[in-house]
Amino acid sequence: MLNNSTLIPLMVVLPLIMAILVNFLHQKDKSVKFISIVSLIVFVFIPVVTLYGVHLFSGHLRTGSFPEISKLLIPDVYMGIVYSYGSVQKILMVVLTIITGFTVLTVLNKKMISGVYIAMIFISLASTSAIMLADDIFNFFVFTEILVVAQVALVIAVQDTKSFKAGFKYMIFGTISGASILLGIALLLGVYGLLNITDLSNAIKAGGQLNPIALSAVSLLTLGWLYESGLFPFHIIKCNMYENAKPEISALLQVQSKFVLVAMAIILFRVFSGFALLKSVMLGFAIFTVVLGSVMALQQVELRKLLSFVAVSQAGLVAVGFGIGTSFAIAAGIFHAINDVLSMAILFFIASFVYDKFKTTKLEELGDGLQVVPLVGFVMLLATLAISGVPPFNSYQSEWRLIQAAAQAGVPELGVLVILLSVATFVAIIKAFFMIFMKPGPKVEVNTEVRGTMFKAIIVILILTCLAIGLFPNIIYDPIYNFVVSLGV
Amino acid sequence: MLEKVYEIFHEKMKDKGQGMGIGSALTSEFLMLSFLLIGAILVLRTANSTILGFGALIILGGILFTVPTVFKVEKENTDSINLSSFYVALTLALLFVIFLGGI
Amino acid sequence: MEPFQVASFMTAGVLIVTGLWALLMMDNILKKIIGANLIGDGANLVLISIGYRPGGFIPEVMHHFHATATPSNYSHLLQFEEFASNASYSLPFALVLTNIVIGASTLSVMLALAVVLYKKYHTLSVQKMFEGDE
Amino acid sequence: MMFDYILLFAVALSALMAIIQEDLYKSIIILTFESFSLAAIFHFLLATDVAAVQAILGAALLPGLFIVALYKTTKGRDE
Repeated sequence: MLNNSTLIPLMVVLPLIMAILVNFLHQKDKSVKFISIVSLIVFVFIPVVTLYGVHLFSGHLRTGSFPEISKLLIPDVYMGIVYSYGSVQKILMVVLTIITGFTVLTVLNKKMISGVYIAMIFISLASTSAIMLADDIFNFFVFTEILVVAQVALVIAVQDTKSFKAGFKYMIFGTISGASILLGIALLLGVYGLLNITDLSNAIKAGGQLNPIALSAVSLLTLGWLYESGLFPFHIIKCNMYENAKPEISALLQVQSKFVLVAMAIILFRVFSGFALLKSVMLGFAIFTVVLGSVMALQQVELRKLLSFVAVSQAGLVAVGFGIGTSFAIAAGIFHAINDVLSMAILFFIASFVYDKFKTTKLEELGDGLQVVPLVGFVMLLATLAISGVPPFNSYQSEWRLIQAAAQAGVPELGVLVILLSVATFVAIIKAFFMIFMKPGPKVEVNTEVRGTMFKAIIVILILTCLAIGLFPNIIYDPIYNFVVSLGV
Repeated sequence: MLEKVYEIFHEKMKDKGQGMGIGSALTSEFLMLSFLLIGAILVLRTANSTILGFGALIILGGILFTVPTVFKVEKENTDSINLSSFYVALTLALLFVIFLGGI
Repeated sequence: MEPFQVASFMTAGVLIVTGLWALLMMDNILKKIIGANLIGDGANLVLISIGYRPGGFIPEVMHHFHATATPSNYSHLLQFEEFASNASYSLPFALVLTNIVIGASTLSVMLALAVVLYKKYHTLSVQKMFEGDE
Repeated sequence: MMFDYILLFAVALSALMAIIQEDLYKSIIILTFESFSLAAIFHFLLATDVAAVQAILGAALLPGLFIVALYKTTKGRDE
């Protein structure tokens, strides 16, 4: 397993370098376009070819900890920052880079070529990859903060008052959650003297019962987790971010926040393995998010806001998988994160296309879209079926596994909850589908200049991916399950 | 019975959309009630402490008296920053109480 | 723990609680940002206090070592055990340096947003900005 | 040797004052004082490098940013 691969940090370093490069080429459109397309191909290529293993920064090996002097609980520790790369990281990285690529392609296609804008997308890509790869809890914290700033920059680029307000709110609560994550790390450092997650997990296992300071650290880190993944008290803030960004950026933002949810929940479970109360608390907040998100999604009359609430409630469903806490359920949760990210991305790309074509996303004013863009309407119908868990598609596989895991863990009520959520999602999105594509009497004019060949290609590729995962789920599910079992949480 | 419910919703949603809006509001009302029922069953079945059980029962009773719940949920989930701040402070306090107090 | 360490922890607690209060309860947008700054200061103070060792010396300023020393003439220098038992713990200091920079950048983004929001609404009150008509 | 304790007390007090103060200019000046005494405390806690960074940021960059923001916001109202 100890394979000191230099390709692993490149997944973080290369996007950062490219972001700086693109940032300097602000006015030169052609070179920005060329560099971003080339670097996107490289970004997708690197995670595929990298072997599993760990990377030790500056080659610091695991060494003895001098237990008599340092009073550490374990005999040997990592001396530097460590990045680890396993099967789950590989799958998540590939999905993340592909959807980032699609977003950048749509941004370039819309003639919005701005070096700074693409630089922010690259920085958010770099920080999300670092969050998923980092085996060091402080490195993780630093990149969550960078991610918040990059996401706010992407949202306020819309130059709309509502997006400024959403960005400001996101930053205000980001300060609270960032400080609480940092304080949690500080308390853990004070109690155990370690920052590496593997070492910390071993030390906490060796230390036995958690003392009150470590328990405060748990609650502070849990608050940070709720913010980063947009669960219960922060669901409105996250939803505001999604709805006020450009829809293709929302497609990227929801991928990032769901993957950060998965990464941080894995970190929490690894560090505090065997602490059952944490799982129950996560489950409680996840159920709250699912209920509020789906109920609010049904009320909306604006496509982007509706999709934002659906995205939030689906994030809650991923967290339900983590909250149940058996390895089967956690694997199902991670699998659902991947499936849901793909089908939500289709819906957000369709929202982006609708916004370009009809200049509005208010459901009242739209209508008769099926005559104008039949292909997009058909794909949206398929995506609706996919996200609400209808058999040939991918979400069916993960939701079925979630229900099974809930029944195995002795809480079959949660299975009913999953079914109700998928019904609510279906009703909410099929309403939007009807009002955009089938309702007679549109009140808006069609922008005939927008042909959207790029959008159509992207959504067709994504829906075919959804179908492929739905037909052959084990290609993705089995590595995830083995990884979760090897974590031993 | 259902006509009465429809009338109530019609009255409450005069300034918003009619027809399809009322349909989705009714759907979300039923969903909300079933979610609450499931949550109450879950808490009552798995909770070890009597405080949690009684709390769940009281909350369930309180909510059943405030039907229709959807409008109240919508009022609590606006974009307001003060309301979000209140819920964040509440969550922070709740997390400390749960983890340090150990319900 | 040393009394000075306890006192700094308590000060950090005061800073964090004050900042949180300002961030959640204050109406003025600049006061909210000041509160965010105070929370960051409090977290930094907690981290620095962890590394403190009463009567120890600063690990970066060790007069016994000099740049041209080779391993052969380490013998008359400070012993490793003496260094390990006297120097303050310098890992938290590195963390705080990172956090100060992050905090400053976050703060500047928030101030820029506050200025932009002021230009739209001509008020500093968050209540009027966020609860007003769209 | 009471000086460091007095500084700690001053930090806590000035943080409270900066929040309570009505006049925003005064509040920023008090905040600068808080940052600078925090840098001194970092020095007493044996972290000289952090103290240097905090002194530069807290005494020069941070009040500068705040003053610019305040200038931009209150000037707009007067005109």
